[in-house]
Amino acid sequence: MSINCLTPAFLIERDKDRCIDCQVCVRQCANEAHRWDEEEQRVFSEDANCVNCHRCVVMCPTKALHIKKFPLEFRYNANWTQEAMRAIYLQAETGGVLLTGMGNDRPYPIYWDHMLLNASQVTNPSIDPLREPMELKTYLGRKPDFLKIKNGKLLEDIPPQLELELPIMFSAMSFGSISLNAHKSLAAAAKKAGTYWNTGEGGLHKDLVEHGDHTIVQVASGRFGVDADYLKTAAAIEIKIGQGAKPGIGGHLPGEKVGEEVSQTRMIPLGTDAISPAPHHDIYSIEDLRQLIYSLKEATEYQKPIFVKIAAVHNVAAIASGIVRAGADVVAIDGFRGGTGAAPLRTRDSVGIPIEFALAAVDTRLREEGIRNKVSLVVGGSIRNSSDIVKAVALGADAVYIATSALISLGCHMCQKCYTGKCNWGIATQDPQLTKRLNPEIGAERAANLLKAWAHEIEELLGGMGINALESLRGNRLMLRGIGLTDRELNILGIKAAGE
Amino acid sequence: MHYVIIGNSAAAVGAVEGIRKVDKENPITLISDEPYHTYSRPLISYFLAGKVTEEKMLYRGQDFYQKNTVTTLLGQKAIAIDTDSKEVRLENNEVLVYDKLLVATGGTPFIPPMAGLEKKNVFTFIKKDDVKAISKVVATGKKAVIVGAGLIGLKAAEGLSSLGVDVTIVELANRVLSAILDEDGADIVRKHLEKRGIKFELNTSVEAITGGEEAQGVTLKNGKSISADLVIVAVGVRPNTEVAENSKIAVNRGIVIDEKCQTSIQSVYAAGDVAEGYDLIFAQNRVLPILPNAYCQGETAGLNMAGSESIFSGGFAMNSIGFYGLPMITAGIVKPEGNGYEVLVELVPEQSLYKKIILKDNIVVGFIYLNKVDRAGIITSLIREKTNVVDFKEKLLKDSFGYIDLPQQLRKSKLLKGDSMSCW
Amino acid sequence: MLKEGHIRIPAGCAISGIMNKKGEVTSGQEIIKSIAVMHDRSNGLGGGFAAYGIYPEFKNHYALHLFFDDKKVKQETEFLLNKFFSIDLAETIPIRKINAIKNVPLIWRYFVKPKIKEMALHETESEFVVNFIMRINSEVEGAYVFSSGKNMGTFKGVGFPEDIGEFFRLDEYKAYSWTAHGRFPTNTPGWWGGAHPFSLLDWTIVHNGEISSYDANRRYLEMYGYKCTLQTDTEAITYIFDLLLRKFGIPLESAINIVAAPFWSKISRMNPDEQKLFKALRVVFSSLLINGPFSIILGSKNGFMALNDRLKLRSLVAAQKGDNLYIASEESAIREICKNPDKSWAPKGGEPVICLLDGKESLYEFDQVDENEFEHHSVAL
Amino acid sequence: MLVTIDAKDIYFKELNQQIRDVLKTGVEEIILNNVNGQRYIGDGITGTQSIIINGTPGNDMAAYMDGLRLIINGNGQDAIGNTMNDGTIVIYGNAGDTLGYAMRGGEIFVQGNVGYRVGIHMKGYKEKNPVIVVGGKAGDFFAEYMAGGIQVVLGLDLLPGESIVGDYCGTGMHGGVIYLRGTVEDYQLGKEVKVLPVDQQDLEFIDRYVHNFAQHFGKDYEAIMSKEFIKLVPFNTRPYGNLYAKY
Amino acid sequence: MKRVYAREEYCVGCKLCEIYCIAAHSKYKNDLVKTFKKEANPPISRILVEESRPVSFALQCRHCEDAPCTKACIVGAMQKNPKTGVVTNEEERCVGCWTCVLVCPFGAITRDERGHKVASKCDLCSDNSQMPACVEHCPNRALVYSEYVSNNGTK
Repeated sequence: MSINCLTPAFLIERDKDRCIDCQVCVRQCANEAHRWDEEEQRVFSEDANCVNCHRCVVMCPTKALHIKKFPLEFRYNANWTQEAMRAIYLQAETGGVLLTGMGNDRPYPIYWDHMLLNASQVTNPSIDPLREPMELKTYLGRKPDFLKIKNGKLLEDIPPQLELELPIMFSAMSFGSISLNAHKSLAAAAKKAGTYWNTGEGGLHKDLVEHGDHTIVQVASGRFGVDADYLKTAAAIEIKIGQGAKPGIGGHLPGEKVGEEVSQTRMIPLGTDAISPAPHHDIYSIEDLRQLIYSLKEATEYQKPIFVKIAAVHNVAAIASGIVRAGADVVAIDGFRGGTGAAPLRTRDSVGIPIEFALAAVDTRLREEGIRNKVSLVVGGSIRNSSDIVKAVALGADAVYIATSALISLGCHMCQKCYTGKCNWGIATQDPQLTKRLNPEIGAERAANLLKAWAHEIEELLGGMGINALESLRGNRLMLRGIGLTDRELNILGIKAAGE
Repeated sequence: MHYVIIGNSAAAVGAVEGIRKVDKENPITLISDEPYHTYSRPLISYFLAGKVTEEKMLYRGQDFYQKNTVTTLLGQKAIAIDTDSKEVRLENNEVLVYDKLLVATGGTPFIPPMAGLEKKNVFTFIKKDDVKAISKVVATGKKAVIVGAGLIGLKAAEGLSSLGVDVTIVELANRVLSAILDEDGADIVRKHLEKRGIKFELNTSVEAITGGEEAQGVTLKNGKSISADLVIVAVGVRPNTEVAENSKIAVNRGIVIDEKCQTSIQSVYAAGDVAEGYDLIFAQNRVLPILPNAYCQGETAGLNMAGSESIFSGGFAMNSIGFYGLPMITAGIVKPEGNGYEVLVELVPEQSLYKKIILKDNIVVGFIYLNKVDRAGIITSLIREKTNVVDFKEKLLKDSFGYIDLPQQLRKSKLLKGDSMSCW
Repeated sequence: MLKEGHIRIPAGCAISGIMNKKGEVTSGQEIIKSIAVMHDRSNGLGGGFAAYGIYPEFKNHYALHLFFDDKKVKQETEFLLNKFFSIDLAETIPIRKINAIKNVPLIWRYFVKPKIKEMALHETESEFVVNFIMRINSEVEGAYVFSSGKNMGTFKGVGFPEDIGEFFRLDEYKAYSWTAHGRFPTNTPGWWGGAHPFSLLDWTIVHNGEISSYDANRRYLEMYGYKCTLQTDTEAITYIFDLLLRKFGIPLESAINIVAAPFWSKISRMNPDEQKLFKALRVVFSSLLINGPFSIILGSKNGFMALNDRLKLRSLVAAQKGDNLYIASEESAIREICKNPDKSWAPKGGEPVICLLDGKESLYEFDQVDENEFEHHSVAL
Repeated sequence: MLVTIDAKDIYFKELNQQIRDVLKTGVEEIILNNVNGQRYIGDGITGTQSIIINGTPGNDMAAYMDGLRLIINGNGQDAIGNTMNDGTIVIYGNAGDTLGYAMRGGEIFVQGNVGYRVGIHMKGYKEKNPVIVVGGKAGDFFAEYMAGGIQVVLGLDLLPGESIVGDYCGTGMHGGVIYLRGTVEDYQLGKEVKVLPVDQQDLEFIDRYVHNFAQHFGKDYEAIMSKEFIKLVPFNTRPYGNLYAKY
Repeated sequence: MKRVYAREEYCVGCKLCEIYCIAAHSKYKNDLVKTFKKEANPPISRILVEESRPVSFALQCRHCEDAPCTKACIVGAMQKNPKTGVVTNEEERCVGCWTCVLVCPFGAITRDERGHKVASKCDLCSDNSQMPACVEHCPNRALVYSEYVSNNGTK
């Protein structure tokens, strides 16, 4: 035993005037940051255990709790920050790769916040979305270049399309990384809102088969839970190549999370580690991707759109072009701020590029090649609000994927400890004592509320621009102006500066 | 349609409420030899001790009969029933014609043979008038002998003792509360009462009440003599079947009733301490002189009298009682005799704590909870529902025993009253 | 000051159109009178006309109308013209001097035929002409082709439309189909080339309103080789119809259902066959929905089609008397020249008014489209 | 007293000045001949005189008008009765879009059809209760945002399959009442509107205005009243109360 | 009648129901801090969370149709309101004999021996509000206040 240099990260303050020693905090903290002292007959805090998830703060009926950053001064050093030092202490202690949860938290520029939207004044009317028709309906899927029509009849069917009532879908999060109740919440919300949720690579639990028509199932390198039924139950299939939080990295669900239900759903033995390799070992090159795409199309008789999801990396535009030419119906791109249940810290924070650039580059590239209209483009990676979505669509996206914001709607407080399995909000955990904290009725309602509210806001923003169908915003970069951006950045985004 | 009820206690009230659930119109006439509005018999010891006023003894509000349109004939005794002509004869020779009749005459003290019973200051202890009579003679420093250490005797003892009366209890059995406690339990209770100054003479009985016109003491079979200013005979009660005795109504120990609380004669019902209804545990008809049983039988009788088919599946012995802050709850078989019983016990005499659960074929048939009586009703319901407890037998004695310990399905079916709920 | 092509300029406007189904020709006097009634819908920064049937003696020639800033540009342009076309007549377009019309550029017309040897493999004649026009308009600074069809011409400039009509002596032309435009641009000095109608080959468009979907439309069009050099709605709308009708061979009614697509709620009430078609039109050509207020008259040698946006955010009135069909932003503009029409009506949003010459079935008679052409994403203009 | 003005080729500014000048002289009735496209006739004028218009008056006729009586022998264009306060307009023909926009009082009778967005944001205020009666049919977005007043559509001479109102009828409606002589499909109605049968009070009102209508246009009152009316009213006066989350 | 139903799937065992029940029945109605800090002898909870991790649920009086407590009560203090169906104990009359404890199949009646001995039980907050405090403050909708509809549709 040697000295542990790690000091608590957070300080729990208990307002004694308010605390009634009801012990709700004690009962709610899976990290044991609160404890009841039998002898003293009162509640004490164990600051070192606190991850600042706010569960106790929210649950405390008298609002007697506050959590602060642990007030420990390090000598000022712009280079050797407290964070940098803590990482070293921890690694010195353990010899381990730094693991973290949720998305990139570094202060990189957020380009959404450097884009402003247009509104109509005089020369054309803004539209009141509450009364006038406003269409957010979006179809995802491969489009032909033109249609053959004769005598008012379509001569050839168009390829399968996913019908979305609003341009927002829940992106992939596996059962295992999140709880069944979280899945149930998202599935029911997707159904209610007329959109889709995504299983991630953990299979589709039997209770959720009924939501199959609103489900995108993922086929990832681990192929967990993939069988013919899984593919046929779904509305669409997504081949996951990579995710924004950890491009080029595989996944690993520890055996302790592989309980009865996870085991059944993933179709792996109870208690075994579920390892997703970094690449698909049947895809070492673009032509192999085409092979996988078509094997899935064959297996589902060309009835379902095939998504290919990639992380936003440096040459994403060229890769996306290749994916379109490989036959994907939808290309999903996940930016470097995308969330994760667990990722190596250094990968999460240093690999990939912002989704705004990736989207702009891909849309531009596909247009230059004349193939933009063939596919649908879905982007994700920290879409935080409805104006992010409107901006994404104006940059060229057909729809967006949200996950972190969906989880926040379910109660996530971004403590970034998903990988511990002790999620006090019942989301990123399989502990039955914790998972029941997420009542899927409430979860579905909240997630659906979020979508409903965002849809309203999107409609308002569209109406302001004098647009009554979302498709007229798609790629309509004239509706965007940059602010505080360099010429180079404006150029990549393909937008003008504010005032131009 | 004319309903006639003889009696004015729990069973009678149950019957009125039962009838009125179905029939709000037809007249009810209620006959009682006591001149009082309905009151709670078990409260007489509280009344004696001054813990409740006469007003607070009422079993139902003053306007109860008025609201339920019941004609009461109080202080009038029914003496005979003619089931052919459907008539009830009163002591004053009035005759009431009934269409449906309930006999709910309750119990009458059982008085074992002993000399000197005729003396003044010898009392029984089941009615308000008993208390009123006793109250006239008690005062601090007086001495009382109570014959019988059953529920009534001990309650009377507690009441008197709290008034400063020196009490000695004489009991034929080897323990107090022999009907509802085993030796271990009785021991705790006796010691608890002895600490409060109550004295016991067990394994003996009163040979004679001594004194002149007034009782001055008792002599016991064991040769002891105890001086006393009053003697209360509280050995027990027996069904007050007098009114039915010369009728065609079948009477065994009590008036025999079926599950609708109907007697052997159609249109005539009986309920309460006078009746001999079905005992769920013994699986035979027995007199169960306890208030919940009386009410339920009365209500069942009332419902049936008014034409609504209703069945009371039976009762069993159960009691909740307490002495000087020592609560106890018992039910069913508390001292099993014979084979096939399994007994779970937790006994801590120094804390007056005793838990005993008696099982037969993994079904609870009786229990004693002494001191820690909380949630005893769950066990009572296991008895009533004959629930097989094999899956959670080992948890029965836990302090926190509750629904959490039941198998999930059983728990849900009980708590959610079925498995299909509108709200989820 | 930036002009059209350098910056996107929204505009409000008045439009008017007259056509005779039998092909009987009338002078431009009527249409001038009609558009003049709506004087207050324009602001003197643009007026123009399209006339079909005006050059019967050159009906097989492309009649190219050009503005030149100066003679040097004219020479440069004519050099290119000569390279790719045989020019059968080159002349200035006759004008009348009017005080209201100022800053007049050099205005010339050329009746030309393409030199076949200059055409690329697979390139159709019309594509060849369009490519040439695109090249002049985007590459030759100071020259602008503003009319390029056969037996038709557009006449436009900076000024009120009635003045422009007089300036171009339209009373001296005879056409079976006339459309007119009075312009109310909001941030332009008015450039002659930026006035309307916009025209490409036989297509002309006059347009009222400002569309919100402009960049979505434009970026889609650009995938198919169009260069939206003017950055005006009118230009984009013209290209949309050119793409749909000429290049994709989409029937006119379907093209209308693309640009003024019915709402999904309406589609959901259609019969299955219709639903399938309408869904496909919206799904595949979602980028060609024209969103925001517009009323247009799309002219071709076969007739014209007037159309409103699907919410009918701009007014449009139609009337018919005998073989004549009238369209205008306001009814008074029709009454001015046709006091008692046989019938007059206000078309619904998205409901086209189509007037074709007798015997014609479509606005555009397209060559058979090579169905494989677009599979290879190599549509070159 | 009566004055006739030939409006032919007179620019609207001059024409309207003439009208105002004439009215100031105490003339009770003006006849305008050869009107075609002149805008703003009757705008902002307070008075009880009559103007008879022969021709096609231009947009924004009778805006802010307060009491005049306008008779139009011909079709009207767009935005007639814009924010009108009081008076009567009788149109022997059709009228264009946004008729009676934000109209607060007075009455408009149209013999024929009306365009899109008619009666948009019409409102009643205190004793003011504006009324529009349309003989033919109305276009889409009829009575959009309607906040008060009364609109009656009679649907006379509809062709088979023709609908009395267009789509999105009453969308955003939060006050006032619409009477339709005929039926509508659910999909034609805005989500804020419900259909009710007419009651006695409604009938009395309808009766009065149909009477006026029949008188103005020489129609058969009995024949009009022989067909059933329905009533459209908003579900509530605050349709968007729960839309916002206060941030 | 409307009852409080517990759904153990969603009970998080926080016991806020107990805390709010206490406050709802305290003299400082619904003021938690005062209830727990100023009231010398705060009321006892009329709802009980049973817990054996990970399972937990709250339990209180079921307001039985045929409530045994009302039949067993020796003083007639325990009554079921014929209109609302709510079973309440008239505490003035209650003598603390615990016969109701003996017969309550849910163990939902507790002994309140703080002063005058009374049987304490859920009253559905019928005096206070539309919604029982436990339901109103259940953070996970594990408690619902609703009509029970059986398979055959009867309430």
